[in-house]
Amino acid sequence: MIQDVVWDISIALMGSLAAVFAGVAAGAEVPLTNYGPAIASAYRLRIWLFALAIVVLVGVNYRALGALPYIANPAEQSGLAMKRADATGQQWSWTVQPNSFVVGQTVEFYVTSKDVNHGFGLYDPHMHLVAQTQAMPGFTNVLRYTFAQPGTYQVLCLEYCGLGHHIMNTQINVAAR
Amino acid sequence: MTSIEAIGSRSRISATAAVRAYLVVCGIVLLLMMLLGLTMRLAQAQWIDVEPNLFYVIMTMHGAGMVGIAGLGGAAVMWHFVRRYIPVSTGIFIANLVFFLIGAVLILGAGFIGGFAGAWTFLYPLPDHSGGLWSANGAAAYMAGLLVIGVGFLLLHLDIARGIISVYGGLGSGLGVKQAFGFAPEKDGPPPAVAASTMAAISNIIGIVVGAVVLVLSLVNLYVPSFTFNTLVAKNLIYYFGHTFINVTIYMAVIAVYEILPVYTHRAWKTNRAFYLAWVLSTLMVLTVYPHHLLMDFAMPTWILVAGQIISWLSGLPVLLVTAFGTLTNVYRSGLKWDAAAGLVFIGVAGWAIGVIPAIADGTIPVNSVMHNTQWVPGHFHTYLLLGMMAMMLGFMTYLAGPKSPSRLAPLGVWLYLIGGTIFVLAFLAAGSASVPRRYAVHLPAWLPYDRAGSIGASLVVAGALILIVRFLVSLRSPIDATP
Amino acid sequence: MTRGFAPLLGLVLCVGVGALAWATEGFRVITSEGARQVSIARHPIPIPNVRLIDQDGHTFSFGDYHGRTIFVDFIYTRCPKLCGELGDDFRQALSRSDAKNGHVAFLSISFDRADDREALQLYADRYAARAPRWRVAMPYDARGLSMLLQTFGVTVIPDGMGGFVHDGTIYAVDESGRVARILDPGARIAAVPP
Amino acid sequence: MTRGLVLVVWGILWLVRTPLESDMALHMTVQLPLLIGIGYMLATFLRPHEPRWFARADWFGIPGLLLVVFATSFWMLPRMLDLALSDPWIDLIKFASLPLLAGLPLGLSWSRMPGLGRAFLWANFIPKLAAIGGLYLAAPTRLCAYYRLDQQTTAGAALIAVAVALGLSWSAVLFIGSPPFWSKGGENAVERMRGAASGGP
Repeated sequence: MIQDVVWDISIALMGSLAAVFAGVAAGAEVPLTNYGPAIASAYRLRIWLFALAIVVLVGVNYRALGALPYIANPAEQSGLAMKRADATGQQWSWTVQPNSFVVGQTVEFYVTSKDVNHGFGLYDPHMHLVAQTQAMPGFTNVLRYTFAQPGTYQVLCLEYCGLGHHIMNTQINVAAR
Repeated sequence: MTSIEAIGSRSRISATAAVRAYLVVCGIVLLLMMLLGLTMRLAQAQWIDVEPNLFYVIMTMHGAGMVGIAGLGGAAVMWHFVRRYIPVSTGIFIANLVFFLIGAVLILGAGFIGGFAGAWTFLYPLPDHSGGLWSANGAAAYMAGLLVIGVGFLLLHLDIARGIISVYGGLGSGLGVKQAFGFAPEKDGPPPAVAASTMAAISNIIGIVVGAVVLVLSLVNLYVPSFTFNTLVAKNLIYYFGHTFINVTIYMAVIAVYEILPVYTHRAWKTNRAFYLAWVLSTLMVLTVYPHHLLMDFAMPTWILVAGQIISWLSGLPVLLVTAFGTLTNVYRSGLKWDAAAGLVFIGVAGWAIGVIPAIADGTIPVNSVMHNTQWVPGHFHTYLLLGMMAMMLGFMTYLAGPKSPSRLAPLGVWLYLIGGTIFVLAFLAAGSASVPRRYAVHLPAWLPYDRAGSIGASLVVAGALILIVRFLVSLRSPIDATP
Repeated sequence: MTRGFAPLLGLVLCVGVGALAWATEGFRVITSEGARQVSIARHPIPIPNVRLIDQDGHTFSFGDYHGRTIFVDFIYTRCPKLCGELGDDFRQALSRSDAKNGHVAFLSISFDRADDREALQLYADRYAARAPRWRVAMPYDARGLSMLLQTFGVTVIPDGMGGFVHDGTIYAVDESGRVARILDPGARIAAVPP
Repeated sequence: MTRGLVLVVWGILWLVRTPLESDMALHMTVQLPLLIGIGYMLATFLRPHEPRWFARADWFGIPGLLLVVFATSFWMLPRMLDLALSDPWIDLIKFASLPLLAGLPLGLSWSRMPGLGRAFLWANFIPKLAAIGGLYLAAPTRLCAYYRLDQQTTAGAALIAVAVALGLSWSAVLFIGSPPFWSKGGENAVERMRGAASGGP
C-alpha cells in the first residue's frame, strides 16, 4: 500500500527533524565560546543538504510523474477494449452502472455529478482507499482502475457536499475469476 | 532602534493597545474554535452525541474561525514588528479589527442561526444546494461576512504596501530582489520583518481580490440561480484565495521568530543572499502552488497539476533550508535561557518545518490519489498551523505579556500544547494513512481508536492553550509600558 | 468628517441604490429578458387581436383561443438549431398533455417574412404538428408581426449569415388571452413534470 | 480650445453612436470609457468653478467616487445596455449622465481620495472587471437581447484583456516603484523612513 510507505517515510523524516530541533533546544543553554567556525561549518552543511534535497526532489518527482492517474485518451476514443462504468453523484447518493466486475478487469469510471462537487473514492474490501477522482457538475473525469481482489468494494464521497456527505456511498461487487 | 525614536511614544502606546486588542480577540476566538474542534473529535470518537447537521455547522465555523484568526494573529505579529521600519496607519490597523468583528458576527449568525454548513471553502455551487437545510440568506450572510473581513485585510495589506513603498521605493526593493540576485550588497537589504511583510502584502492583495471576485459571483448565483458559471473555474478561484490566505498567515507569524529569538540568543538574524532569494522564491511559489489542491480534478490541464506538484516540492526548500536552518543556527549553543515565549516560537518553526513533510507527500500526485481528502490532510495542515503558526502567535502573545506576569504555569501550558498537539496531529496522520475520510460527521467503528487518541490530544492542546491565553489576558491588567 | 458630508453621502447612496433597484427590479434581474419576466408575471399583457395564417392556410386570431392556455414560441423555418429544439420540446409536451387535458394548445409563430405557407407546412410536418392543437403560423401582414413582437417583447436580430439570432423563449398565454408568463431562457416545457 | 475639443468629441460620439453600439465590445470598452473620459476632462476645466459646498462635503472624495461607482455599475447592467440601444432617449440620458455623473465626479474627487483609498478602488475595480468579462465569456445564454452570443464572448474577452493590462501595469508600478528601481537602493532607508514617519503615521 502506498499509504504505508508514505506513513513510514514521513514519520521517519518528521521524527529525525524533531530530534534535531530537540537536540539543538536541549543544548542551547550552554553557550559556545567560538561561534564563528561552527556557523561556517553549518553553512557548508546547508549546501550539502541543498544538493541532497535537489537530488531527492528530482528523483521522486521523476518517478511520480511517470505514474499520473490522468487519462488523456479514454479507451472509447482510442479503441481499446475496456469496461466502461458510469458513476454519477447526487446529494447524497452514488449511481454506478454497471456495478459488478471480475478480478483482473480494468474498468474506466466516467465520473460526474448532477449538483455539487463530490469525490469518487474507491475503497477495497479492507476499506483501503485505492483510487479517487472528483465528481464535478459539468465535467466528466475518467478514472481507470484494475480490480485486484474479489469482494465488496465501496464508493465513498470524498468531497464535502452537504449534510448527507458521510452517508453517501454505494457498493461494487467484484467476483473471483 | 533609531526608527523607533521617530515615532512618538503616544502613538506607540495606542499601537500597542491595538496589538493587544488583536491578541485578545485571537486568544478568545482561538479557544472557542479549539473547543469546536474538540467537539468534532469527541463526536467522531462517539464519546458525545452531536447531530450531523450541527456537526457540519461546527465544522464550517471551526474552519472559517480558525482561518480568520490565523490571518488576524499573523497580521498582529507582522504589524507590531514591521512598524519599527516603515510608517503604517494605526487607524487602518484598528479598522481591520472592526471589519473582522462585523464579519465574524455575520458568519456566526450564518452558521448558528442560518444553519449554514457549506464548509469554510463555500465550494461553488454548494452554498446554493443546501438540500433545504440552510437558506439562501444564511449562505449570503456567510459570504457577506467573508467579504467584509476581506475588505479589512485588503486595506491593511495595501497600507503595509504603501508604507514599504514609501521607504524602499517599491515592493521589489522591500522584498530584497536586488540583494537576492546580487545587484546590491547584502548588508543594504531590508530587515527580515520587511521582506516577510512585503511577501505577505503582495500575496494577500492578490489572493483577497481573487476571493472577492468568486464571493461576488457566488452571491449573484445565490439570488439569480440562472446565472451560473464554470464549476472548475470557481474551484480554481476559491482555492487560489483560500490557499494564499492561509499560507501567508505562517509567513506573517514567522516574523515573530525573526524578531524574538535574537532577543534571547543575542545573535542577530543573518540576512544574506540566500535569505532574500528564499523570500523572493516563496512569494512566487505561494502565488502559484495552489493547484496542489486540485490534483484530483482530472479535468484540469495536466501541465498545471504537474506544475502544482513540482512547486509543492520546491516550496518546501526555502522553509526548511533558510528559516528552519536559520533558527537552528541562531539557537545552537547560544546560551539562551528558555522560557515559554522562546520555547513557543522555537516550537513554531519546528512545527512548520515538520509539517512541510506530510504536506509535500500529499502534494505528490500518485500519493494524492489515495490520500487526498483523507484525514492526512487535516493531519498535515494542523501540524504547521497548530504546532507552527499558532505556536508562533502564542509565543508572541507570551512575549508581549512579559516576564512580570504569572509564569509558573506557563511552561506547563507549553508542554501540554506540544505533547497534546503531537498526539493530535499524529492521530490525524495515522487515520489518513488508514484511509479515514476527512469531514465525516459519523465514523465507522474501525476508525474510533484514531478519533479517541485524537480527542485526548485535542483536550491536552485546549488545556495548554487555555493556560497560555489566560496568562496573557491576566497580564493585560498591568498598564502598557512605553519602553519596549 | 466635514459639514455636508453625511447628507451628500446619504443622497448619493439613496439615488444610487434607488437607481440600481429600479434597473434590477429590486435586485432580482440584470437582463432585459429577466425584467420582462418579472413585469409580465405582475401585469399580464393583453394580446392585440392579430390575424394569423397557419400551416393549413386557415386564418385565425388569438381571440379564437379564448378559455385555453397557449404555449407560444417564435421561430423561423430555416433555423438550423434552436427552432429544432423548440419543435422537439413542443412535440414532447404535446404527446404528454394529450391524455391529460384538451385545453392546452401550442402555437409557433414565424417572424421571418421570407417564410410562406409551404415553409410552415414543411416545418409542421417535421415535428408532426397538427392544427388546431399545434399551429405553425405567421401573421397576416408586417404590421401584425411587429405588433406581436412588441407585445411579447421578442427581439430578433440578423445573425449576419442570412439567419436570425433569437432567444427561443417560450411564452404562456392565459385563458383570457394575455401573455402571463415567460419561461426562463432555455427552459423547456417537456422538462417540467406534468 | 481644448475645452471646445472635448465638446466636439462628445458630439462626434453621439453621431457615431450607432456603429459604436452595434458591437458589444466597442460599446463597453470604447464608448463608455470615452464618455467617462469626457467628463474627466471637463473636471479639469471646471475645477476652479467647483461649488464650495461640494468641495467641502466631498470628504476624502468618498461621496463623489461612490457616485462614480453607482453610475458606472448602472450603465454596465446588460438591461441598461439593451435599453440604451432600443430607446434613443435612454441613450441620450446615458450620454449626459456618464460624463456628468461618472467622469466629472471622478475628476473632481479622485485627487481628494488618499492614496490608500485609490489603491483600494483599483484593487477592487480590476478584478471585478475581469469577473464581469469572465461571466460574459462563460454565460451560455445571451445577456443582452440586442447582441449576438459571439459579440458577448468578444466583449468578455475584451474586458478581461483590459483588466489584465491594468493589473499588470499597476503591479509593475507597485513592484518597481516610482523612483528608478536600479538606482535607488535601501541604503537610505532609515533616513527616508524618518522623513516619512515625521509626517505622522
